[in-house]
Amino acid sequence: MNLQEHFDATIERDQRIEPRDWMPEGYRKTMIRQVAQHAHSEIIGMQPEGDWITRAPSLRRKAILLAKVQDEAGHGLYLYSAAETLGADRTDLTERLIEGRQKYSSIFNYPTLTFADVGVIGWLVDGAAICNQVPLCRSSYGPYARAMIRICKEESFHQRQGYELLMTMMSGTQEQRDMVQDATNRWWWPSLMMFGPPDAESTNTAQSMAWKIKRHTNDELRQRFVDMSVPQAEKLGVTLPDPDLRWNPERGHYDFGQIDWDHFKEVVSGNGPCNKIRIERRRKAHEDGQWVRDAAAAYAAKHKEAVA
Amino acid sequence: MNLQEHFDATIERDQRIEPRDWMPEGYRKTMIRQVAQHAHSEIIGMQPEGDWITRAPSLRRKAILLAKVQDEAGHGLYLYSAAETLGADRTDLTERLIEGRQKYSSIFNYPTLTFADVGVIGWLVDGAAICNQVPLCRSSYGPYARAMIRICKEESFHQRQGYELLMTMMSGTQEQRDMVQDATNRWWWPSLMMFGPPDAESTNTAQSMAWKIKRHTNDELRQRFVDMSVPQAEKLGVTLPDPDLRWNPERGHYDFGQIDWDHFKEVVSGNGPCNKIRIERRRKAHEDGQWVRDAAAAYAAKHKEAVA
Amino acid sequence: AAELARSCLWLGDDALIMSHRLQEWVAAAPELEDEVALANIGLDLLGQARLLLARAAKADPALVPAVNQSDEDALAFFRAAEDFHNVRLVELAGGDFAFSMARLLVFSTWRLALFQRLVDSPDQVLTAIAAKGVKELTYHRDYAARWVVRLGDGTDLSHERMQAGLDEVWPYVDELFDGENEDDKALREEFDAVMAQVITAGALKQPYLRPVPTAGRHTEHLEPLLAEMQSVARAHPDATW
Amino acid sequence: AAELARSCLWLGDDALIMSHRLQEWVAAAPELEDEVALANIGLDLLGQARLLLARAAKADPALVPAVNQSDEDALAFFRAAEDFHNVRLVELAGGDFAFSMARLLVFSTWRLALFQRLVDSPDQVLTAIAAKGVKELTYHRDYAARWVVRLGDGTDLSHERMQAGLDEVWPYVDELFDGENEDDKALREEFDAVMAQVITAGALKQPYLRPVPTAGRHTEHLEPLLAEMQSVARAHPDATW
Repeated sequence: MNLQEHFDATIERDQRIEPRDWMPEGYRKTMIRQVAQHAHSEIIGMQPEGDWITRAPSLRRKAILLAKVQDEAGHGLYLYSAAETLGADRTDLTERLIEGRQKYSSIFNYPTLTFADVGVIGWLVDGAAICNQVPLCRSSYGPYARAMIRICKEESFHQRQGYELLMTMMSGTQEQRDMVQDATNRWWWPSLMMFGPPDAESTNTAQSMAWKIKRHTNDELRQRFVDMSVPQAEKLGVTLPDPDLRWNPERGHYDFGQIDWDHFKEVVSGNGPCNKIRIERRRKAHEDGQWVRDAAAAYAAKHKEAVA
Repeated sequence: MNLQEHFDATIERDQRIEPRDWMPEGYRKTMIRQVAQHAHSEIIGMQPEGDWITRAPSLRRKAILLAKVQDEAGHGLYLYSAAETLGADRTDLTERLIEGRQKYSSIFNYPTLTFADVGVIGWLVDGAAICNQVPLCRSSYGPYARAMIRICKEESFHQRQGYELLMTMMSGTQEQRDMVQDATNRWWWPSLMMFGPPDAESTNTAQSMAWKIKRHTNDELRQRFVDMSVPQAEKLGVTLPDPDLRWNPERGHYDFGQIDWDHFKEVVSGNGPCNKIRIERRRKAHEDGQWVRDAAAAYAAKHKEAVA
Repeated sequence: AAELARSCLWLGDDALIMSHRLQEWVAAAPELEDEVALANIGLDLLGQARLLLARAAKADPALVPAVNQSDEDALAFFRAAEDFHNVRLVELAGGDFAFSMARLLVFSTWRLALFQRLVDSPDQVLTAIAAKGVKELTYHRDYAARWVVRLGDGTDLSHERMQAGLDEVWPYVDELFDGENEDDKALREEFDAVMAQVITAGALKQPYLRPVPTAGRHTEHLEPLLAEMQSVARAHPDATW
Repeated sequence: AAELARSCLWLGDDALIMSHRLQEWVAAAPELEDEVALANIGLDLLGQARLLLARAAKADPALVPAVNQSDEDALAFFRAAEDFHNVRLVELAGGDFAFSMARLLVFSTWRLALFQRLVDSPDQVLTAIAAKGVKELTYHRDYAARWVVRLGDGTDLSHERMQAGLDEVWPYVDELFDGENEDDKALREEFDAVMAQVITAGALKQPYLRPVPTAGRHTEHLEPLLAEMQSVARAHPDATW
């Protein structure tokens, strides 16, 4: 059995590819891109919520939010490590991010305008992320699958916290309820876009499904998310901003309105409300930290010499 | 009559020395230092109050404060121009300031902690400045004397506005009254120090009096300020923080307590509460603006060439 | 009256927030002359904001939050971000001197063209505000234009920064011109003509950047601005100043 | 009880404000490992603040502003700057990573020594807070010390910045040790010994800078910090979150 056959058989048997295993270059490249984009998303995703830590209106919510953003940094760390098992380099990946050569989830290019956004991001954005990510816990690439197991566990915790914040706000003042509804209006459609373009237009899906690094199509996952979210919205007492949203007993699913894919493409291609600000901030942190990382490297080198 | 005699005679007759007149080097140097320090004080003095413009609690007060700080920038401008008539260079003077080689009034090394500080600075700090500056309208150096006439007019306007803010606050809530009293407690003694060390220890006074660039001693001016401020404090309803302050019918003046000159020397020598922050901020503005000034110079040069 | 109130409120909010961003240059400008000029422009706009907010409140008292403050202060200090109606252009935070001059040029060119039309408003108060404003805005525009030209045609570094500043501002231009009728088109043409002239004089390139899509009425920059601006007023809601 | 309340309030305020300054590093730290560590330290201190403020409120309910909020939130979000009792060290704004590590080293070394004594407090709640805090602060101190050493003995640039950071922090050290009795002196000695060790390991110079004189209880940095921290809470005084 040659290397390719061995690889194919491993995939076929639903076993995992590990860092030392031979793998086709296409698989390696695709995995690096997938894992890096996921890592970038965690890191960029710290910004829209992180901005509210210093302004959180209660100490308990401040602690919850700070812990959540810390988890996101932690997720970024595992994921960059998983990418490194494929031969990638963290600094190189960061540079690809800030030079716009690698993407991150477009959802983080929307602004957070009130504290209700923190709750809605937990509910809808983390909810959509979980729908996307649960199947990835069975990704054929071992380190990524294991990272996803841990990440999914923490994400569902974040989702519950977000939803709980919204429940509290909905039982508060009228202003708070208005904030929740407004945030829901702004985040609903972008959340649906998190599952990517419709299957008919998705180019990577077939190969990724064959390699078992993707296990459901975009439209399947999107439908699952809608079906899950509608009863949650009802329980919360907010209206989802889609007049076409209704239960379809024949399909056994909720029908929903047309997604504005032109808008989606605009945001993905760099022209969303906050693309520039997010990347600039990441670039600034990276550049401002250069002298610190240089110092750490210099110290480590000196120390090694001294020991040797 | 030689140059020196001509100069002496001009001074003697209470006439003004003008830029084209011959003057002794000592006079020139002393005047440059005096005018530059005054200019620096106006510019550094923009910071402690300027910080409250964006936080001013009413639009009217915001406008008044912004106009006042603008006036200070304007005063800085006239004064640097007056220094330039003596052969000094504005950029060079700015560099002396940010390198700590020239001083500015130590009063601006104290923090502004509440909006009441804006009022108390107007009342006490501008009040003390006016006591110091009114005699300078008769300075023997013409451009400085003329600048001082304009500046004093504007300063008394500022002083009235500051006092009026305090009157309004004193008729407001208890919290506002507490803020005014607290600010008065913090600014009273530093204001008394604005007149400089006691006459017995003041080194420059004699020569400056002879040259008529100074017309009253530090202690005379300080007494005038105290006599003026006590009834104002009574009218306002605040207590000046000096248990020894009382009317002395024999002297026909208010007696007041011992000034902590050790503290004064600390602040003058760079170790006040805000010395570092003030100079750093000025340095940063100067350095951040370098590329803009360079561009203006380059544009002017090109334009001149094009015309020629 | 509701229509008048709405116009005054929108114009007032633009001036108030733009003035705040200019106030941030205090003790930070490149030259003393610019300290004076920027404070002056900030003061003019603050003055416009006060008159416009007061007019809006008078035309539609329902707009004014129920607090124990004057109309202008109630509107400035006791509204939440979502109740402000300024354009996003004036909210944008940070940015260097080149960005600020590009924004001021765009803002004052647009606003001057608007005010020139408001001079014929049926409301006499608004007419008077506009007439005064036209003079002020002409000066603001000329100040900004002079710097855009000098920076554009100054050093290599300043040219690069000026172009970057212009590019940063440009995606927020379309939002200023949302009308569809003949006069709205004429307004845009006037604006484009002034911009083209300044851009050419500054040896700069006309940006062709697409507008930034809206997502909610504001950017992330407004809430922190208001937190700062309103902090003292809100800490003492019963105080008079 | 008043004495206990006072101690808890002071220690709680220190932790709350220091935590805020660490929160400002979110999405701005030099490495992801530091993002995680700084958030972690910020969380520990926030946790200490919550327990201490609650304890202070219980020991002396008169401290708590009369608003419809929990004790900890009433104290954190509805007090004015002049009612906060934190040391000035934790207020200082801006500053680069070297400054922040110097401050964290000073703060956690001092606080660890304090907490080691509080473990024997007669109040059982405070004892428990202190026991937990000792573990946390030991980690904070070690984290900061490692960076001070690495930056001090790293590159020429990092050495220069680390020394500057230390020099910037030093004038605020004396204020931490205002007691006169034997134990206060022992505390200072402990502190000095730790600092000397780290400073030597980092090839740095012991600063001999004079303390910054006080002028009022706080620096100019606290008011803007609170304006930001309290903005949402104060905009919605009747809300629950």
